[in-house]
Amino acid sequence: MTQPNAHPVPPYKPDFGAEADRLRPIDLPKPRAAYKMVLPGVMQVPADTILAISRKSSIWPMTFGLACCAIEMMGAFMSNHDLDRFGIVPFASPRQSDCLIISGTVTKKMAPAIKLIYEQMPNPKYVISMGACATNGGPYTEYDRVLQGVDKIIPVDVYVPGCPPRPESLIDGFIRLQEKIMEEKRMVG
Amino acid sequence: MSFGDHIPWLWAWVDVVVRVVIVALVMTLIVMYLTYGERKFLARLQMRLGPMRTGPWGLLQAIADTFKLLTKEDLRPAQADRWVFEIAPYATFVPVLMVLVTLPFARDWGVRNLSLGMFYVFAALGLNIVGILMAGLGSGNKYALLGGLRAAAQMISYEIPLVISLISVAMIAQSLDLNVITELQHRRPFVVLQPLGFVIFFTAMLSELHRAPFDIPVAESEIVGGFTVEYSGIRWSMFQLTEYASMWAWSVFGSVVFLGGWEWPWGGDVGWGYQLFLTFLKSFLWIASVLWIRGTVPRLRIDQLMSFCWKVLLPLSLVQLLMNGFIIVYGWPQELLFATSAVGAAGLIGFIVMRGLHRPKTPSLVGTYKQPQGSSA
Amino acid sequence: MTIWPTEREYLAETDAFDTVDMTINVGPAHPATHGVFRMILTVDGEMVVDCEPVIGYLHRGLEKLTENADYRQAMGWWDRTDYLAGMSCEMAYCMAVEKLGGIEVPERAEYIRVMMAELSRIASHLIAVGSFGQDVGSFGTSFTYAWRERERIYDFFEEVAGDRMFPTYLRPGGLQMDLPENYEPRLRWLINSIRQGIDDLDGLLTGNEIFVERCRGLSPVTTERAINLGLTGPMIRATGYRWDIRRAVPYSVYDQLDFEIPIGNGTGDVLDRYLVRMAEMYQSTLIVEQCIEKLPGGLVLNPDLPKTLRIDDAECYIRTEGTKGEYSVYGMARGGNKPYRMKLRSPSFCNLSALKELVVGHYVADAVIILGSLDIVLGEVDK
Amino acid sequence: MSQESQTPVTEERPAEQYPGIAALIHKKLPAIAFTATETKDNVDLRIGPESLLELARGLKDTPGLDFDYFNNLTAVDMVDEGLHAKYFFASYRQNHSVQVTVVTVPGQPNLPSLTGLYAAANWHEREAYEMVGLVFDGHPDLKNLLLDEDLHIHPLLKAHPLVKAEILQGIEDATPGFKF
Repeated sequence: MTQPNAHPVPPYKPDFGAEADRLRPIDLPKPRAAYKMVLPGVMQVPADTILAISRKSSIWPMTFGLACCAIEMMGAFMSNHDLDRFGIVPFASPRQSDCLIISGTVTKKMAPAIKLIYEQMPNPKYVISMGACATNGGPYTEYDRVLQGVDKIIPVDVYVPGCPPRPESLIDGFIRLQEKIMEEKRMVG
Repeated sequence: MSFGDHIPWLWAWVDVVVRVVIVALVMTLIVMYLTYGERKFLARLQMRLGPMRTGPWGLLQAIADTFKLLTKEDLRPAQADRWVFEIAPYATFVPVLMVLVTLPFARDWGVRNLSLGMFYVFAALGLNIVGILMAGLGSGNKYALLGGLRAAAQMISYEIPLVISLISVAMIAQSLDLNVITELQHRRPFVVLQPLGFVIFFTAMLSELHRAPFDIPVAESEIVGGFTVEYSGIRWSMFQLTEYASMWAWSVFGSVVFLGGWEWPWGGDVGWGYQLFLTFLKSFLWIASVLWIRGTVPRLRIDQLMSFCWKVLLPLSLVQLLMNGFIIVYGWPQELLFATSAVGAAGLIGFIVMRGLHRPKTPSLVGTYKQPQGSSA
Repeated sequence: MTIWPTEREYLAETDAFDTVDMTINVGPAHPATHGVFRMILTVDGEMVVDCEPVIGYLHRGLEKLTENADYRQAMGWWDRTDYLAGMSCEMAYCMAVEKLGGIEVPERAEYIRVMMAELSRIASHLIAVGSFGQDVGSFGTSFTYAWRERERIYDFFEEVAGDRMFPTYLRPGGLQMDLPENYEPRLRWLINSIRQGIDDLDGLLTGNEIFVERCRGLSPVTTERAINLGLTGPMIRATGYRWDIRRAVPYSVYDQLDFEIPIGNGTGDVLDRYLVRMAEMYQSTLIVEQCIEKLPGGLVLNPDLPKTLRIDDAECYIRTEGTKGEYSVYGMARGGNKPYRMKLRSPSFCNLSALKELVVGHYVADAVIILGSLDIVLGEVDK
Repeated sequence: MSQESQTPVTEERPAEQYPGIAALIHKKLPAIAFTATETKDNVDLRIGPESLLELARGLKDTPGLDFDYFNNLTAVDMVDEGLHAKYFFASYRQNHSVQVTVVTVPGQPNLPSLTGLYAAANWHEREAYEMVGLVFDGHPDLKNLLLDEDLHIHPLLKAHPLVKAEILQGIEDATPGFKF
């Protein structure tokens, strides 16, 4: 019924539409705390320490699972590796959470949504890029629909290796984030 | 005899201010440790440890949360209209603080004892719907709109059985003054006389707090945060403060009206220390049961919730009111009060338990397996 | 205007009370959508009028990558499709490659594969039931109960195969390594603790009147409509039709095992799907026990496997009963060590395509529960 | 599949040319011409796009066959022979299944849509449309399913290139974005 190559196959011209400008990276606005402007310098240091300790011990991540790493993230919240011990409670709305765990593969269709969520979060905010997919595309590095790493669109604080990383390594990531908060206590308002 | 009359008028003002400050401090302390207590209690329900790392056994967790929320960036969404959005948290919080004025913690330990104490409590707690609606409609977010409307529908419709069940208690005590009601429960708490009233009050109070089975305005899994979805930092913590403060205020009010407050087991003749202990013990037991229910019971759908209120709670509370009227007017013995009310309570709880008893099962576990060709289409 | 209009006539004549339908975006980052799935609900008040599912947020190019990788390399992508039950996907892919290449699998490997697939089925159903309880509103308690058992299954996987979620324990032609010697006491203890976990969940959810009341009568589906929509797995068994690929088209060693196919009470509503999943978990524990007794000795990997697998001109279609439904793999090879085309018929993809019909006409709260009862996994839906 | 060019099938082709289920189908639907071959585990019928709708309706409605289950649709890019669409129908009552390969001419990838017969076919066809470029006439809303709306690429074509694995992060050479 079909004569081979009677009709030449039309050459394949991919057209990517308006995707390039949807994936612009976000530049971080410089936060400025009220008490930094009001209190004299000598009283700012203890205030920084107290606030950093309180910020460190109550990180509220957002319940936002992308792929297989989300299952390990849930595992970290459950009874065997309880993240609640560190005061880490998952919150559903970006307004109330101050840490965004990118747990899974970031595709180019999902990237604008992640940018939007990151912008909606109030300011002293942190990003944990969990798993190889979020860090640099993981096992899917050769497919062009997958964003090779979430740090191409939002600034990332802690990278957790593993595919999927064990709950213990996620907890280690949180501890590393807590140390980072203590180090940065002077800069972040 | 209210306890403010013998002081000249200047001192009365100072006295009130001091009492209000004490009550406010006690409330803040209790609310902070309620957030911590709830997380610990729910963690225990779910076989895990609650916050442990901030302070010994996580005791400083509440303080850490508060400080962190204080220093969050103050976000206000562009499409939210400014003043309604900013005043909403305070509009929900003020009624709760107003209620604390009349609650008697011990014989003379309330801020001011009003002769219309119970009526004042209804009025004040009816106000926080206004704040929730302002939050829902003001924050310009579809989820918040849905949450706000759901909250309004639920809280208004559940207030009626709540008020009627409290009126039936007031009929027995023949007065609306909370102190008088508590003193009358010297020998028997009113829960013995009015078990049905207690059950209706507890259910309606749960929906006033929008917790446990009635938490559709703040439904986590459906409309992300209900009316609190757009709030962040200090404003959101005001909503949390309101929620826990009203939970504590309701539990103290409930224990005063139904469980005898500071009076019931010999509270009258022992000193005020024992009375304070009684009030706090009963309110914390009440809160523990509310948290327990929150941990286990799933959420009702909005139409089930409405039909449960209008078709079950309201008629029962009206029947309760009628029976009280007959018994008190004709002067029948008090035991009859207990009998009729117990029948009502048994009917309501039995109706729910019976439906839960016959567990749905898949029929196929019993049957033997048949090959697909032979199986019915 | 009629003189004494009834309420319906009045509304029909005046458009004073016409309400505009509001569209709600249950967005890609929503706790109820189990991953990155977006539903655009058109809502009239609380009633869902129209629902348009949007998928593709996790499209990672499984088939394109498989076409450019060796037969054995593609294992890593294939068990990340249904990331709640890694081993049952590996089993389907390995069977496809073995069928294409005509590779024999020793009997012992078949039994161990069935054992691992059934344990992954239990683990996946535990998550399905646990997160379903959370969708209905029990604030995480049902989830932690389910997760306690799942952690124990993870521990067993870790002992046997090396990794918790994606052990790549299976190879085309058998297994990577044999079971450890004293695996049996631990496996029997695991089976008992799973049964204890199922009873706890049963008590927590099925015994709960509000849970049963909310799930009864939601989105009932008749068998004919389910077949036409392409629903498989617990969805079609809930409609009361006893259909399971492990029985209808027996593969591996399922024909030598004796187990029961639970079906729902015939209405096909959300409650039946939940009950079928609970019963299936129990059946899987029976299967694993039979596997322990019938486990033959011998090798675990086909000894004469070539270094690089070269298959020329073959086509196959493997139908297996995955955890969510019929997990089938179409394979085509045209020479060389790379498959020409491997297509996954993913059950979540087909069940999800029927979402619009299941959800319209219910409340917003029910739309979330119906989506939860479909038990979709986004890695499988978006391939 | 056998590669020799297909001569138009005539009625009097001997019976053994229809292995297994194909014989039953040919007996029930004599009007439709197809060539049946045996794949690893089920029978494959090769037809042109013009007789697909008729065959599908016949498979679904004739009492003896009742293939009421649309199992799967695989779109394969045979580079020089055009795009092939492989349908899989199964029957719940008779518990048998068949594979139908529709061979499209390289220039026009048009196929009739089966959404009228099977509701399940909707998403399968949309996915085949966006992955390989098969156009299904009569499909209610044929637009991208897994890719963005404004993307007009067909990833599963053999011509679509794979991206070279980029070892360097964007950070070293200070290019925040990335090149397509």
